[in-house]
Amino acid sequence: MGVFGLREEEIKHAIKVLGREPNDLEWSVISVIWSEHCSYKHSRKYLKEFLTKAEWVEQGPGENAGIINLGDGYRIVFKIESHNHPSAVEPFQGAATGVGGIVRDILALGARPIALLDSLRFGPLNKGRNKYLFEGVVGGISFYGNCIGVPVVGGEIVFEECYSSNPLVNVMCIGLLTPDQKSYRGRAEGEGNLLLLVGAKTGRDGLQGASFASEKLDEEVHKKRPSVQVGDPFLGKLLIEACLEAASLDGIIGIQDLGAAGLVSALSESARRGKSGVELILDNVPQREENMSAEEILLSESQERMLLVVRPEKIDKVIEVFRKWDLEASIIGKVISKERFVVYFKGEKIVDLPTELLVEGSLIFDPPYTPYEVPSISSDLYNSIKEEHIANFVEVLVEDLLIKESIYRKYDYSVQTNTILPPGLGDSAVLRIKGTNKGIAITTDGNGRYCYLDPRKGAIYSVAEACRNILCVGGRPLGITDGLNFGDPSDPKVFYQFREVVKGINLASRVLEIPVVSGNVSFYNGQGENTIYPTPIIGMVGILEDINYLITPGFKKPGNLVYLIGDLSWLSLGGSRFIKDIFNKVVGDVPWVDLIWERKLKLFWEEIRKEKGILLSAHDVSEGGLLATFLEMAFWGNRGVRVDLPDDKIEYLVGEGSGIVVEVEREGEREFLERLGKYALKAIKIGEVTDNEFVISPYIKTTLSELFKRR
Amino acid sequence: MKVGIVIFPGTNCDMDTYHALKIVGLKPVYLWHKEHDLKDVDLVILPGGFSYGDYLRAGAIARFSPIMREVVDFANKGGYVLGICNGFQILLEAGLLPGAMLPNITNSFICKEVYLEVLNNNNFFLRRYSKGEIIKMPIAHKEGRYYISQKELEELKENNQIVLKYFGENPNGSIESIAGIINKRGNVMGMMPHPERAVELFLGSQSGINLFLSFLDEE
Amino acid sequence: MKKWTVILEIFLKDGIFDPQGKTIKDALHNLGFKEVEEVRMGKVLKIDIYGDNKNEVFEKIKKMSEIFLANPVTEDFNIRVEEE
Amino acid sequence: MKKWTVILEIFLKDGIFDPQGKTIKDALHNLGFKEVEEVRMGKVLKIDIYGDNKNEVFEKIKKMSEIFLANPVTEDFNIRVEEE
Ligand SMILES: Nc1ncnc2c1ncn2[C@@H]1O[C@H](COP(=O)(O)OP(=O)(O)O)[C@@H](O)[C@H]1O
Ligand SMILES: [Mg+2]
Repeated sequence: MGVFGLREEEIKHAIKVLGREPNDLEWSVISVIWSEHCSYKHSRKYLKEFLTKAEWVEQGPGENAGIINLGDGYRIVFKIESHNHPSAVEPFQGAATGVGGIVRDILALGARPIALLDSLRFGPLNKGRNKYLFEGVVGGISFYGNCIGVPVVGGEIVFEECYSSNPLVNVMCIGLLTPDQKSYRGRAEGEGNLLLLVGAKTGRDGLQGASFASEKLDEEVHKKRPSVQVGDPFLGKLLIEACLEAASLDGIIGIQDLGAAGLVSALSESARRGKSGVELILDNVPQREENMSAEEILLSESQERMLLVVRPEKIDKVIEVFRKWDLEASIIGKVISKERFVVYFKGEKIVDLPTELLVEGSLIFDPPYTPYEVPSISSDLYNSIKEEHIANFVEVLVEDLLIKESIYRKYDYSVQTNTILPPGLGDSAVLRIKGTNKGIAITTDGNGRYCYLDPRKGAIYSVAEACRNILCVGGRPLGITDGLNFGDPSDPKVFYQFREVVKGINLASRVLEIPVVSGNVSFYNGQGENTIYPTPIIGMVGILEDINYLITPGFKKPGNLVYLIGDLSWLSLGGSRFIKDIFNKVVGDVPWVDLIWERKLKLFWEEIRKEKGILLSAHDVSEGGLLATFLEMAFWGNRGVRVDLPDDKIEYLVGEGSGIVVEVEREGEREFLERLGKYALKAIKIGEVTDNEFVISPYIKTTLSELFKRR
Repeated sequence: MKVGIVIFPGTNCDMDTYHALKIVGLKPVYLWHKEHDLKDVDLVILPGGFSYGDYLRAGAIARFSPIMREVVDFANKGGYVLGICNGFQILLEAGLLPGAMLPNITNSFICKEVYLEVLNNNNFFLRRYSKGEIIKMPIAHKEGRYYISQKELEELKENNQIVLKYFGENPNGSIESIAGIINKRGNVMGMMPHPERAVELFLGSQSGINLFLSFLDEE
Repeated sequence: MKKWTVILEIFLKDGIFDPQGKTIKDALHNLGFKEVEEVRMGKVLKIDIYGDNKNEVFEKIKKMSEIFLANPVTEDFNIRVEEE
Repeated sequence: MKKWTVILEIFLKDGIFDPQGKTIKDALHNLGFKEVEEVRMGKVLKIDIYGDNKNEVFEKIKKMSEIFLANPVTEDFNIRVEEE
C-alpha cells in the first residue's frame, strides 16, 4: 500500500527524522499511525490544556482509560469512544464493534466493565437512510452489550438534520476495580518479557479502518470502503472473563487492547509508554485466512484481540487461562531495550522504526480558524408563537419519552444487579457498588445546537448540565470523559468550533473542579453544507458515598412544595428544542450560564444531599424547558403538579437554561431556604405536587391520565 | 442445601445468581461446562446469559456441553434443576422440559419489569409463594416466546405443569402467557424472568427472594 | 473424498408466527412494494463438507439437522447438496 | 397476475468474518462431524409476491434486495423464483 493519506510535508518529515527513505511496508505503518484517528495531530496541542489532576484521580489521559478513586480500594475506570464512520457504513456492525472496542479499553486497565452508555445522534427518522441507520445502531448496541452482560444504563438520543447520513455513535464504558484487583497500564517494558496476543484470530477485517475514520465520508469512500469489521460478542465475553482471570495472576506487566491500526498501534504505543521497544515475529500471529501478507497482518483491525506483556517464567500459567476459555494465545515477540518497533516476517527484518517517530513524531497541525455569525430570533418569529404550538410541543415531548423508552427496552440494563436508577428514570444512571454502601452516578450530555450557535458557551453549558445531572441524583461529580465530534478540521469554521469547545470544557471543568481523565476526538463528520454541529459529549461520573443519598426525579407526595433553584429570567428560547421542533430553526443566543453560580450550586448540593428528607425529588431544566421538566417529574412519579408562572412569558414555559426543580416537604421548607441562603443561591416557589391535576397556568390545564393516555 | 451454578461460555448471570444465593445465606459452588463433576450438589442452577452467544438458537449449543450429560442424569434421578432465562432455553433444548422458545413477538430484545401469577405453588421451588400470588420481576431476553404443540399444552395443563404466567401484558407472545413450567416429577423447573434480579428492594422488587429461600434446609 | 457444498434452509413451521417476516413485509409495503403478499424469514447454512457420495452427505446433514441444527418442535428444514 | 414464491438467500460476503458460522462449525466438530470444513450462516426469505412474469418478479426482488433487504457493503444475495 505504501504511503496513503499523508501530506507532502509529513512525508518529508518522516524521511528527515528517519534519515532514510522508509520501505513500502514502513510507509504503510507510518501512514496508519499518523492518521488523525491515531495521532491526534490536529487536537493534541489543545487537549493538553485540560485539567487532568485531582486528589482522587489515579490515572488521567494518556492511557486506555482514566481511573478515579472511590475510597476503600474501589476505583472506577472510564472512557468514551466514537464509532461514527463505521456506523454510517454498516450501522449494526459499526455500533456493535464500537461497544466491543470501548469495553476492551476498560479491560486493558484490568477492570471489569460494569456499565455502558450510548450517546446517539441521527437525522430525522422520516428522511433517507436515517431510520435504517437508527435501527441498525440500536440493534448493534443491544446485540453486543446484552450478549457480553454489561448493562447499558443510560445515554442520549437526538435527531437533527445535520446528522443525516453521518450519525454520531459515542459509547462510554465504566469499569470497576475492587480492592483485591491490580490496575494495569498499556505498557511494554523489561527486556525479554514476552508479547502475548490473545483472543480472536487475525483476519483481513477493517484494513485501514483508522485512516478511513480520518477521512471525509463521501461517495468515493463509500465505494472503496475497507472491509467491514464484524463483532463477535460471544468471543468478546470470553475475552473479558479470560483477561480478568489472567490479570489476577502474577507476572503480567502490561495490558493493551487492539483497536484502530491493530498491532501497529497497540505495540508501538505500549512500547513507547514503557520506554522500550518491541520485536514482533509476524509469522506467529494466528491467522484466520490463508496467504495473508505482512501488511495485512500488521494493519488488520480484527476485533476481540488483546495484547499482554508477560514475564517469561509466568507465560505458561497465563496461556493456560486462555486455553481454558478456548481462546487463542500466542507469543508473537518480545520486549527489547532499544526503543524501536521491529518486525520480522519469514525470517526477514521488514520494519525497523523508532517508536518515538511513530507515537509522538507526527507533525502537529494548527490550522487557521474563523469565527462566524449566527442569526438571532427575529421578532416575527417570536410574535408568531401561538397557543396551539404549545399543545403540539407537549405532543413532541411525550413522543420523545416514548422513543427513548423504545430504545432502552432493547438494552439489558439490569444485568449485574447493580442498577438502582435505570435508564429513562432519572438525570443520571445510578449503580451500587456491591460490598460497599457506595454508589456511582453516570451521565452523558451534549448539545450540538448550542455548540453550533456559540461553541464556547455551548461546551460550558454541556459540562454544567452533566454536573447538574450528577447532583440531581445525589452524587458528587468526580471526573469527565469527553467525546469530541466535529467536521473537517481544515475548514476554518470547524477549527474555530473545536478550539472554542475545548476552551469551554476546560474552563467549566476548572471552575467546577471536575478533571478530564480520558476522551476521544472524531473529526471529518460530514462536510460542507452537511457538516455536523460541533458535538462534544460530556461523560461524567460521580460518587454517592452512601447510596441512601439517592434522589430520584419523580414527584413524590401531593401537597409538597415545588421550587425552582435558579431564576426564570435565565430561561431563553435561543437554540431551544421548542424553536427547533415547532419552527424548524436553530437560532438565537444560547442560554446564559454562570459558572460561579454553578459552582455554588454544586457546593450547596454536595452538602444538602446528605440530609435525608430535605430534597424529595430533583430534576434539572434542560431541553424543552420547565414544561419538559414538569412532564417528566410527573411521568416518573405518577403524580401531577400545579404550577403558577408569574407571567405569561413563553420563555418561562419552554425556554431553556440553568436551574433545578426540586420538591420539598412543607416541614423541610425552612431548612431548605436557610441552606440556600448560606450559599447565596436564589430559588422561587412555583407550585405544588398534586394527585392527577397537571396545570401550568396560564398555559396548560389538564390531567396526568389525559397526558399519558398512550403510555 | 448445596447449590451449584453452571457456567457455560457466554453465561452472564452466574455472579448475579451467586449474589442472590449469598443474600439468603447459601454458599453456592460454580460448575464448569467442560467438566463431568457436579460436586455433590443437591440443586443445579443453569443461569441466564448468552451461552455460545445464542448463536444458531438460544441454548442449542450449550446443551451438548459435557456437564449437561451429568445434569440430565441428575435430573432423571430426581435431582433439583432450575433453569433461568438462558438456562430455561437450555433445558428445553436438552429435552428436560417440553416445548421450545421462539424469538419474541416484538422481534426485539425486551428488558422490563413484568408481573407474574403463581399458578402452582405445590412444588419444591415455589412452595414459599401462595397460589394466585402476583409478583414483580424483570425479564431480559430476545427469545422468550414459549411454544408447545396443542396436544402437549393440554398435558401441561392437566398435570399442573404451568407454574408461572405473565399477568396482564404478555410481553413476548408466549403461548397462554406461559413464563415458567415444571416437569411432571416436579424436580426440574424453567422460567424466563430473572428472580436473581429481584432480591433487593432498591433494585425494584424483592419477590424473587422466596424462590432462593426455598433452597434453605428446613429446620 | 470429494468436497461438497450443502445449502440447508431452516424455516419456522407453517402456522407459527414469524415476527421477522412480518416486520419485513410491513417495511416492504411502506416502501411501495404492495404486491408482496407474505414474507417468512429463516436461516440458511452453507456447509462445506467432505464425503464419498451425494447420498452419504445428504444423510449426514439430515442427521445434524435433526439432532442439532434445527429444532424439531418449531422448525422445518430442507437440504440441497451441490458438488464443488 | 400470477402468484410466485421467491427464495432469497443472503450471506455475508466472502472474506467477511462470520462468527456464527464459525461457532456452529466448532460445535459440529465437537459433536464428531469432523468432515465439516466450513459453515457460513445467512438469512433466507420466502417471499410470496404477485407479478406478470418471472422476469418482472426477479427484477423487483433484485431491487428490494439492493435497496433494503441486503446490505451491499457486507452481503451478497441470490434469488430463485418459483411459480406457485
Ligand atoms: N478529548 C479528549 N480529552 C481527553 N483525553 C483524550 C481526548 N481524546 C483522546 N484522549 C486521550 O488520548 C488517548 C488516546 O485516545 P484513543 O486513541 O481514543 O485511545 P484508544 O486507542 O485506547 O481508543 C487516550 O488516553 C484518551 O483518553
Ligand atoms: Mg486503547
